[in-house]
Parts: sequence; structure tokens; C-alpha cells
Amino acid sequence: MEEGKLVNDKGIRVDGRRVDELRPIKLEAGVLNRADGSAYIEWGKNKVLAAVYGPREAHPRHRQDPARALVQCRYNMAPFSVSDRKRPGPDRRSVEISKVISEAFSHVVLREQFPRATVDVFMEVLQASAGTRCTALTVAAVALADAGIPMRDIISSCAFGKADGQVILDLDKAEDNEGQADVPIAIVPRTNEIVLLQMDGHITKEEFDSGLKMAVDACHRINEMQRDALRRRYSVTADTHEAVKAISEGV
Amino acid sequence: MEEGKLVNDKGIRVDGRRVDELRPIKLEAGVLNRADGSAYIEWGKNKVLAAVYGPREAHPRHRQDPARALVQCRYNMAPFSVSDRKRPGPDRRSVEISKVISEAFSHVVLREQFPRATVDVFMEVLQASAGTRCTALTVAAVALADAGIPMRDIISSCAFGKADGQVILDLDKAEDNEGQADVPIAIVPRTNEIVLLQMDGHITKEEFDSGLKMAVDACHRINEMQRDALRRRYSVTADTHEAVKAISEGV
Amino acid sequence: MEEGKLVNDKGIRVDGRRVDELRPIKLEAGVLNRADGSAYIEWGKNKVLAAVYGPREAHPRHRQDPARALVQCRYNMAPFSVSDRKRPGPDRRSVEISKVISEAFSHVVLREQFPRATVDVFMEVLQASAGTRCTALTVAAVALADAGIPMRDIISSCAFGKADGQVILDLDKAEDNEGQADVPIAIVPRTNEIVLLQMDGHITKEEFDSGLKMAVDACHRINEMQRDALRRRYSVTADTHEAVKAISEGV
Amino acid sequence: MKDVVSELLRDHIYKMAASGKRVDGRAPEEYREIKVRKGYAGNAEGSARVDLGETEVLVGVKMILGEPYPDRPKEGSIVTTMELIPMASPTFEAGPPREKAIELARVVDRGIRESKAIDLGKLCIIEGEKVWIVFIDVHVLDYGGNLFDASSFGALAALTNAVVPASKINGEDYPLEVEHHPISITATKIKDVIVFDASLDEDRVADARLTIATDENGHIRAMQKGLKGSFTLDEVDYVVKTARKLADEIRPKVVG
Amino acid sequence: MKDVVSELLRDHIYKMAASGKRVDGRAPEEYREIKVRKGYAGNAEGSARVDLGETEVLVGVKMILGEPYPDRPKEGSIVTTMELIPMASPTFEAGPPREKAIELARVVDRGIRESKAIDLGKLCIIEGEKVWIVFIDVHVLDYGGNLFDASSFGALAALTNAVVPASKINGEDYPLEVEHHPISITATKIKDVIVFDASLDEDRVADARLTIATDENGHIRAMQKGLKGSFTLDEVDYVVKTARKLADEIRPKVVG
Amino acid sequence: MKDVVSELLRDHIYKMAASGKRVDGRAPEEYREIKVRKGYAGNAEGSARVDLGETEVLVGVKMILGEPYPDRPKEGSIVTTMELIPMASPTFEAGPPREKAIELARVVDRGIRESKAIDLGKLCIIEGEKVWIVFIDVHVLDYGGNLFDASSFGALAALTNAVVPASKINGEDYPLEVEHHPISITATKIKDVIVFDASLDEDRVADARLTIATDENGHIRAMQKGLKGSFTLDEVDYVVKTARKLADEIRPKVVG
Repeated sequence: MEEGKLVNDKGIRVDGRRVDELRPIKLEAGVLNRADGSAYIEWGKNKVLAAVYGPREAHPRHRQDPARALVQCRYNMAPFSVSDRKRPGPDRRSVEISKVISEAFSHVVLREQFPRATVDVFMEVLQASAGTRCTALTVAAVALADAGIPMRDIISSCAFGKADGQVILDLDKAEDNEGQADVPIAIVPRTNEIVLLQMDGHITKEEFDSGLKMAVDACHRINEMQRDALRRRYSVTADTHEAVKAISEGV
Repeated sequence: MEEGKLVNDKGIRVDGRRVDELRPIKLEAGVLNRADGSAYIEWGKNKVLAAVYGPREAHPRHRQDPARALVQCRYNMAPFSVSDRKRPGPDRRSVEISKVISEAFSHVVLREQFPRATVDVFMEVLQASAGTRCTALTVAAVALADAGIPMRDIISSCAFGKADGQVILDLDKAEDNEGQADVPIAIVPRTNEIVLLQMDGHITKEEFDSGLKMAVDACHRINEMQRDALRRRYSVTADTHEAVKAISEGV
Repeated sequence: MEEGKLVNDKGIRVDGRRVDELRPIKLEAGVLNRADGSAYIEWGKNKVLAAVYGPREAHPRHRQDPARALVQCRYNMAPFSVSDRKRPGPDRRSVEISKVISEAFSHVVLREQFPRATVDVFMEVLQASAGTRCTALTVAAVALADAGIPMRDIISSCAFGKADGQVILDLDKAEDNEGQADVPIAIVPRTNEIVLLQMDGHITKEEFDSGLKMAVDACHRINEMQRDALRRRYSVTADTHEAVKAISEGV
Repeated sequence: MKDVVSELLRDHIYKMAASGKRVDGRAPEEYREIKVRKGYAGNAEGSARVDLGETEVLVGVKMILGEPYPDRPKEGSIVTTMELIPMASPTFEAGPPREKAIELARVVDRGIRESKAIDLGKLCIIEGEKVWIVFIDVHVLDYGGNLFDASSFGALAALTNAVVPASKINGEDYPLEVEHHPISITATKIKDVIVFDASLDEDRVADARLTIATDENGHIRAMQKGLKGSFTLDEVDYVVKTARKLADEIRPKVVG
Repeated sequence: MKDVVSELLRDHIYKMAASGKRVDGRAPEEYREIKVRKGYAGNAEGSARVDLGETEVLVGVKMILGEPYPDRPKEGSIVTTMELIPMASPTFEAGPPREKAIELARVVDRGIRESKAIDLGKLCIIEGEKVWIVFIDVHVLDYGGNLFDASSFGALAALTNAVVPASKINGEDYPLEVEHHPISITATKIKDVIVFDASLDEDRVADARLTIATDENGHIRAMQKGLKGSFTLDEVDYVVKTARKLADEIRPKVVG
Repeated sequence: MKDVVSELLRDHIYKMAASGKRVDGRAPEEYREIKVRKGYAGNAEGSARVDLGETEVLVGVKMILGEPYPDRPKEGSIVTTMELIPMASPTFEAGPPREKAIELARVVDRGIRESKAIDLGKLCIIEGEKVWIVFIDVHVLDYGGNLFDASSFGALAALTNAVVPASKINGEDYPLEVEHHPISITATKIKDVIVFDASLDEDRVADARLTIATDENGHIRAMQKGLKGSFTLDEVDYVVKTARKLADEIRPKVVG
């Protein structure tokens, strides 16, 4: 492989992946004691934990929506999750990510069932290595299902991008730093509706179209892993059998 | 003119003004779409926009006055309004200016007519060049009238000061920086009551007396410009005829 | 005395004190006009003023305890109280000290008598020289009594520590800086219950035991000074005779 | 924080839009009048006051001397702030930037930064020591819908108006070079209908928002989907195509 | 934040004042007893504890080594902070400085700064590199009315007590030079009556406030009108004249 | 902020404890299972994930180059932060550190700092210019009682796992030297009964808390009494003795 090349002539990337190949993903549901639902993911070198509390009464009261539940997400990076220590607490980047993830989940949670309530979703990035917002959204979707929050579907997320002029799936850290574009998306797998889409960089319409197709396909593969994690979880706890069924059938 | 002299032997200042002459003033009422009242001023090189919202319910509730409306002013400088970029948001100086302007307007707004309410006055300094508090107060008075807020009078503001040992009206930037004193005042023109008065520097009682007279006179001239701007505004919008009349007659 | 020695062979410290000797203490009750109770202390080179307001309604309302009063203490250092100017406002150290002092007083104030109320205790360190938390707690206890707040007892506070390998009472600044341990305590004198205990440094169990005994004894001596200050205060104001009696008898 | 918007308004706007009409008479892909006044703020290195229909923003560019980031010793930097000052709307509040203002500022910032409109390398004065920091401060004066585009237009226009104050370091002032001209176009979805350049009322009833910035070559430079609704793949395709077309029409008005 | 003051109290105070009397027996232009204890705070470079009737403030001066502002390389600086600590009044709250404390601090600061009481040039140690920064921290211990004057007296007294800690830079400590002695006098207007050195109750029912600082030559150095009332031109004239007279009486008590 | 805990739960826990039993079947001095996974957070210089029964904390150590404090030119420094992130409990809230988190962080910090577990002198690189700053960031993931001990174990374990990134200054990375191994043991008092390693429910009904850190020599290194209750002198004696015993049992599990 040429020096400095991110994708070689055979379409193989530095870490050995093909252009449309995901990094390895490990997902586990039900990992915390206090939360109503929780999940843990390792995606490439990312490690993210998600917890869900609710539906519970929203505070302060003037924030309540009398017709439906709020879905409030908090994406947070641990100070030691990145090479240069990050100051504790929300910065502008994490506020924006929290907002777009909240909006994505608001589309699928059956919010009308819980007026005045809030569903709080906490995502803690414990180790970060490119693509944390997709990783966080994916694990949070499992935590929401684990908490028994009624949803139209389990949403799935993945990024595509461009490096060395090639459209590639699921950028790793070097590809993110040196590539030309990064496009995180999230979809409702059952309908292929797009609920999260961001992009910056430089990409043509044609590249965008082919990358989007690649990422949508990958989201479906990821959705299978999310459902597997929930099945493993529920095979252990038989009393939540109904919930499993509801989710597998996509009520 | 001698080098470094702010006022020459004939009483003429660097920009050609006499000691008792104002910088050019342009005033326009009704310039914004969302606000209940608004006005815009160019005073020398100052550019200030004012907007008024209200009377509306005061929040949080514990700040309400059961007997009368609050008048809450916010003087703010845009980051790019000054040579050295100003950090966004209120600093101690703008908090103080907001306070003294709020107090000045509280004297003339007929606050008893709107218990529990607030009248919010926003002044944005877009370009600053000495005398912004007088400029802001003057344009805000027009915005209050434009919003139809009942007032005993339209207050007017102007500064006097001292440079090269001479008492002068309406200091420009060089005179403010190198002069010996700056005395912003605001008056109720109908009664000559003083509702704003600040000063720092070094001035004798005699200089203060003659400067104060000069500034009070100037406030009356400024008041004429304020009324002109409102007349121009209302000649366009006939449906607010009553309001014009009320203001011109000083109800 | 050897150079650099904090305690010499005869058990005498740099400032001439024996190992179990307190710095000079001056206490005065009722020193402020506005507060419901107040007291002032000079302890070595420390100068601390305490004021008590309440019982009064707790705000915001959601902090109220429907069954008993809150005891809310605020330990604060004036910016000029230390050699290096301290930024105004609470830092992490003063938040912690405020917390442990609040907890100590919560044990003795008869809180059940004032549901939903708060008793606010303010301690201002005007000059600091080692041992300010013990000094502040001791003077605040007098201010609480001066305010007529019903308490099971007047608590007293003192530190012990270790310097030059010797267990010593009431460390001064050099001993605090160069010593091996500092152990502030506070007790309920009538019962010898410990209501405040902190320690850092390096001390053996045996040293701790002997130091604790020393400090408990000292607390009893300090309690006598606290009661003296109150007696002097009440001998002046006869109308609070009942309160004196209540306190001296420890109702 | 919440506009209480009647469902009636929502239905009215939707029904009109569904039949290809809009409340203010525009066609679905029609932008309101755009007026750009450059150089408005005389104490800024560059500025532009942009009217987009009833929306008005003022953007000032200030260039300050500073140190580069340790990991990028040869580059200056860009900082974008957005103040939704309470003057602009009865529902904005003063104070620290809230979610909405942060999203706006970050999207405007990425539009400029990631499109490489400004070559950060050219902002370096002395490697590792001294660089220009470009502050883009967006001041929203009147909020009449579609802040994303109005702010982006303002930022680009102010940059094309900016002069590097090199006289501060004993050089000669020169115009800031703007290498690309990304134009942001925002589609707003109400139920299943899409309109562009939403008015205030359309903004208030919107289900989803998709902002696309494309450059003078028709390349995509930034995207941001917002709000709680979704877009189908076909809708995304339609919005991207339309954004390229509209951007080409609007670019001359902004860049001048 | 709001004292609920009965209209009865207001009427009572006004009626007495209208007949030239005050609740505490003072004449309209009479100050309460002033007690100044300098050097009270041993860890400060200078300090003064000032009693003005029932009002008590403690002011500490700290002198810190720092860098000058880039645009004033030959000058040190002054920073004045005011803490209305909750100890001093049941209605003060802790936390970030609010409007009232900011106005107080800024008026005290201007009184010192603009009167050139301290020559900032003499605070310069190495041009462009090292200067003294003078912190004047005003700590209000007991609030019994007329904080403006008590705080100003305290600031001036603490400065006249201050020693420049030049030993920190291998010099020898020396007294801080105070070049002017501006004395702040505050008039309080209740309806149409004016009194000086308002007591707590007079403060609570005041309609307007006018603070005038004059120096040892009778020159005006600072003014601040406050509150929602107004002053006529004649009243301003009267207050200025009276302030000069009272300042001359009070100055020795403060400067010592 | 307030858990509404039924008096019934309190009585139940107390009655069991008074008869030497605990709700989860443990003996009064018995700790829950301790599981320590070191090196969990790959971007940290050192890290440890600690399970203490149902409580889980993750501690990361980051080492940053910085300047020493002027008064300690030959020493690096330690900064401990504690985030009670809302993930860990329905009653924690995000935002600035509140009292509880501050007390926790400061007690963990003192346990490390005052026991001289890290020799600050060895963190000095160039006297007066460059030192290592050690950040110990405690992230509580699951709150199941006894945060003081879990956090302290995590901090010590993460330090023993840390590598000094000397390659950043052209040296070779080497393990951070940990000179002492203080183990924190917390006693919780419910009415007049004392248990160790409180469960969540025991924490919720606790009257008083006493934390003792002892080192490998049995010497006391840090103490903190908390909550509104009190301890008798005999109880303090008992807790200290028991803490030494339990620390010796637990130390190998933490240090590894």
C-alpha cells in the first residue's frame, strides 16, 4: 500500500476493510442497575454506554408538553475519552449532537402515550474514535427498547464519507481526520425514512447518492445487531416476554 | 489648528463643530417587523437600533409588581460594534447602563396602567463612537412611543463634557478619550426634570453649570427630532392616528 | 530552639505555646445591626464574623422540608483575607466547608420546631491564619444562640494535628503548612458527640487517639468562652433574659 | 420557549402548500426578496446586513491577532457566534446560547469552514506564534423565518466584504480572500409537503428542515437535517437537486 | 429583592422630612457618626473598616503583580469589586454580582479612577511587562443605608492605608501614594424633600438618589443619579453645593 | 434532590441492622464484591472500572503538560473532578458540580494527595516551567451506594495503571510511580447501628457517615465525617480499627 493512502487500488482500507465494510460492533442490552433501560456498545475503538430513565414527570413544569412526552437526550464525553483531555460538561459540539439525536428519537417514540412526561436518554462516550454520534444513537436505541419505551421502530445509525476520492462506509479516525467528507445518518429501518443527516466537507451529488445507499444498507445490518442484543437480553429475563415480542414485531 | 488641540482659539472643534453643536442625527421610527415598536438612529458615527415589546406579562412571576408595570431595558453592544471585538453578552458596563436607562424610562412610562406587566426595551449598538448611552436612550424613547406605550413625555438625552479646558456639547470619540470630563444627562423636556445624570472626570462647579445648561438646550432640539421621526412614521400609518395625537399632545 | 523546629525538646512551640495550648481567643456576641443574631471572634490571627437570619421561610419552595427547618451555612472568605488575593465567591473548598458545618449544626438545632423554614448562618472570614473552619463554626454557634435559635447545645470546635512528630493542639499557620496532619473536629459538649471530623495527612492510631482527647478537652474550654460571650451580651440586654436562661441551662 | 401555534394555522398552511400555494403568495421553491448591504458596521473588518423577506440579520467580521492551536501551528482559525438577541422576536431570550443558537452557529460555521471558503493557512502570520483569528458574529435583528439561510448569506457576504487589518502588524491592509462561495438553501417540510425559504409561520408549523450548502461548482459542502420529522430518500434527492439550482440563482446577490 | 415597605412608613418619613426633621433626629444635611479603623485586615496591603451609623463596610486593598493592558503598556490598573454578602441584609443574596452591586462597584471605582486618586503610571514596574494591579474589594458587613458613601469612604481610607509590597520584587515596601481625596456625598429625595446620608428606612422609601464626589479643591470628580425619580435643575445645583461643603467636613475623618 | 424515603424502609433497615443483619444478607463489616478492570479507557493514561456491588465507577487519569504554581516551582499537581452524571441515578442532575459531588471529589483528592501516593516532585520536568498535571476524572456510571469508597478505589486503581506519556516530550513512556496505597473505608450509621459499605437503601436512610483512609502501614491518611448525625468517641475508635482491618483485606483487590 502506498504511503499515506487511505484506500488502496483494490479498494482495501488501512485497517483491511472494504469500502462498504463496517468496523466490528459488539452490543449488549441491560448493563446498568439503576436505569430503566441501558445498553453498551463497542464499535471499532468507540465505547459508549447508554441509559434511559422514564417516562417520568418532566421538570421544570413549564417545559412540559400537555399533549405528548419530551424525548431529552444528553450526549456526553468523559474527560478521558479522548487523547487531549476534554473539560467536563457540555460544550457546543455536544449540545448540537444532543439536539439532533433528541429530534431523531422524537420521531419514533410514541410520545402521545405519555403527555407531560419526559423520556431521558443519557449517552456517555467512554472511549472515542470517530463516529461517536452514530455509535451513541445506535446504543441509545437499544437502551430505549430495553426500557420498554414504545417506539414505531428501533432506529439505526451509520456514517459514510469520502477519503482519497473514494466513497467509504463508517470512517475510522484517520479517515475522519484526513478524508474529504463525513456524513452521519440515522434511519427508521422499516421505512428508510431519514431522521438524522449531517454533512460537512466536499462531495458531489453522485458520490452522495452512492454513499447514502451504502449507509442505508449498513443501517439495516446494524439494526439486526440491535435486535440480536435485545433478544439475548430478553432470553434471560422471561418476564419481559411481551416487550420482546412487541419490539421484534415492531408495534 | 495647533497639533493635538481639540478646540481651537475660535471655539471650533476638530470636526468643525462649535462647542455647543451636536453631531448630525438621523432618526427613523418603525423599522422592525416583529417588535411592537422600534426605531433606528445614526448619531455621528453611532448606529443604534431599538425595539420595544409589551406591555406583556412579566416573567418570572415573583418579579411582577402588583401595582404597576416594570420597565426593563437591555443595552447591548454587538461584538463588532467597537474596534476591539467585544465578547458577546452583558458586561458590567452594559449592566449599569441598562439599569440607569431603565430607571429613566420608569419615570415617564404610565406604569400604573399595566399592573403585573413588563415593558421590555432592547437597544442594540451596531456601531459605537462615543455617547452610545445617550444615543440608545434617545432612540429607545422613540421606539416606546412607536409601540404606543403611554408616557408623560418623550425623554431626550445628550452629553456635555470638557476638553482642552473648554465646556463642549456631545463629545466625539477623540474628545471622549482625551477630554477631562463626560457628563451624559437625560431630561423630561416638558419639565426639564433630570432623569439620568452621570459624570466622571474633573470639572468645576461653574463649568458644570454652563455645560448642564448647554445640554438641556440640546435635549430640547433632540426632542424635536424625535417627534419629527414619529410624525413621519404616523403620516404613513394612518390607523395609529390616535397614538400620534396622544404623543404630540403629551398626554 | 533548633532552626526549623516547630516544637522544641521541652514541648514548647515557636509561638511559645505548649502542645495542648490554644491560641488566644476573643469572642463577642451581638455585633451587627441587621442580623437576627451575630458574633465576632479573634482566634490567633483569625478574624471571623458570623450572622444568623431566621427561622424564615425557605426559598425556593421546592427546597423546603415539610417536617423541619433547614440549616444553611455559608462559609466565605473575603478576597483580602489571605496573602494571595482570593477571587470573590464560593470555591470548591468553601462549598465543602459550608456543607460540613451545615451538617454539624443540623444535629443540634431543634429543627422540628420550624417546618418549611430555614435558618441561615453566614460566616465571613475577614483575616485568615490556619484553622478558619473551627473558628467559623465556633463563632457561628454563638451567633445562633444570640439569634435565639433553640438548640440542644452550643457546639464547639477545635483542631489537633501533628508537627515534628508531636501531637499538638490548634495548629497555627506554620504548623499547618509544615506539619504532618490537621484534624478539625466539632463536638456537642454536653455529650461529647462528634459532629464534625475531617483529617488529612499522616498519623498513627495512637497519635489520633491522644490528639482527639486533647481536642475534646479544648472544645470544653472553648465552650466556656462561648457561654461567657453570651452572658456578657445578655447582661446588657435584659429583655432577652429568658433566652439566656434557656441557653445556659441547655434546653 | 414554546409558541402556542393553533392547529388551525398548521392546517391552513398545509392545505395551501398541498395545492402548491403559500400564504404569502410565493411558489414552493421561491425565495423572498434578498437585500444585502455590505460594509454597514464601520468598526468591523467586514460586515453585511441581510434582509430576507421579513428576516433581518447583521453579520460582523472581526480579525484579531492570536496564537495558533498547538496542533495546527500554521493555521489561523474561525470562530462563529450567533446571538438570538431578544430584540428579534418576542420568544428569544437573552443570556447564554441555547440549543437553537448553538445549532445555527455551528451550521453556519461548518458551511464556511468545511467548504474551505477561507484558507486557514493564509491566516498564519508567524508559524506557531501569531495568526489571524476570524470572528464571525451573527446578530439576528428581526426574526421572520429561515434563519439558517439568512445567517449563512450574511456570513458569506460579510467575509467577501472583509479587509485584513495588516496595518496593525505594520503591513498594508488587503481584502480577505474568499476561495469558495457556498450558498445555504433550506427546505422545510410540513406534513408531506416541502417548501423553500420558510416564512415565520411556516417555520412555526414545520415538521422537518433540511439545509444544504452547495458551492459554485454544484458540489455539496454542508448538510443539516433538523426538527422531529423525517425525509424520505426521494425527498432528500429532490432537496439536493433544488438546492443546487436555487444556490446558483442566489449566489450573485450574496457575493455581489 | 423587594422590600415590602408600608406606605405608612413612607408617609411618616416624608411628613417629618417635609418639616425639616428626620426619624433619627438628624438635620437634613447631617451625617451619622463616621468611624474609620484602618489596617484592620492584616493580610491585605491596606484596609479600612468604616462605620457610618448602622452601616458597616470593610474594604481591603490587595496589590498583585500582573501584565499591563496592551494599549496601556505604561500603566497599572485598578479593579473594584463589591460583594453585597447576605450577612449584611436579609434581602441581599449570594451569587454573581447583580445590578445593584455592579452599579455600586462601578461608581466607587470611577470615584477613585477618574479623580486620578492613584497615578496609574506609578504602578508600572517594567513597561509592557509588569505592573501592579490594585484590587479594591468592598465587603458590606451591615447594611443600614447609604452604601454609596460608606463604600467610597472605605475605598479611599483603605488606599491611604496601603503599602506597596515591593519586597516581592526585591524592593522595599513603601506607602501607596494617594494623589487626590475625593469624598462622595449622597443626596436622597423622598417625594420633593432632599436629605443627605439616608438611613436604611429613608433608602427604602427613596424616589431618587444623587451622588457627587468632590475633591480637596472643591472640583467635581464623579456624579451618579439613581432610582426612578428625577431632580430639578435647582435641586441639582443645591446638591452639588451642599456636597462640596459636606465633603470638606468629612474628608479629614476618612483620610485621617 | 430529595429522595422521598418511607419511614418504613428506614425502620426495616434499622431493625435488621440492630440484630446484626442486613437487607442483602451481608454481615455489618462485610463489603460487597469488588471487581476492578484496569486499562478500560484506551485514550486515558491510566484507567480503572470498579464494580462495588451495584455501584460502578469509571476513573480515567490524564496527564497534561502545564506550568507549576508560582509558589511550588518544583512540583506538578493533581486535579480531581467528579461527575455525578445523570445516567447513574434518577436523582442526579447534570450541570455544575453541586455540594455532594464537590465533597466527594475533595475527599478522593485528599486521600491521594495527602497520603503522598504521588510524589509531586517527580512530576516536575523543568523547574518553574514545565510539569505534569495529573487529572483524575471520576465518572459514576451506576449509583448503588457507597460512592466514597468506590470512587477512592477507582482513583487508586487508575493511578496504579497509569503510564507517564514522556514520549510527548521526547522521552520514553514509563509507569507512574504510586508510593502509597491508601484504602478508603466508609462506615454508615443508622440510628445507633453502624454498617460498612452501605448499599443504596442504607445510604438513603443514613444518619451519619465516617470515611477513613489508611495506608499499607495502617496509618491514618484521611478522614471525613458526613451527614447530620454524630459519632461517639467509642464509635470513632471502633470505625478506625475496623477500617484498618478492612483496608488490609481490600487493598490487594484494588492495587492488583
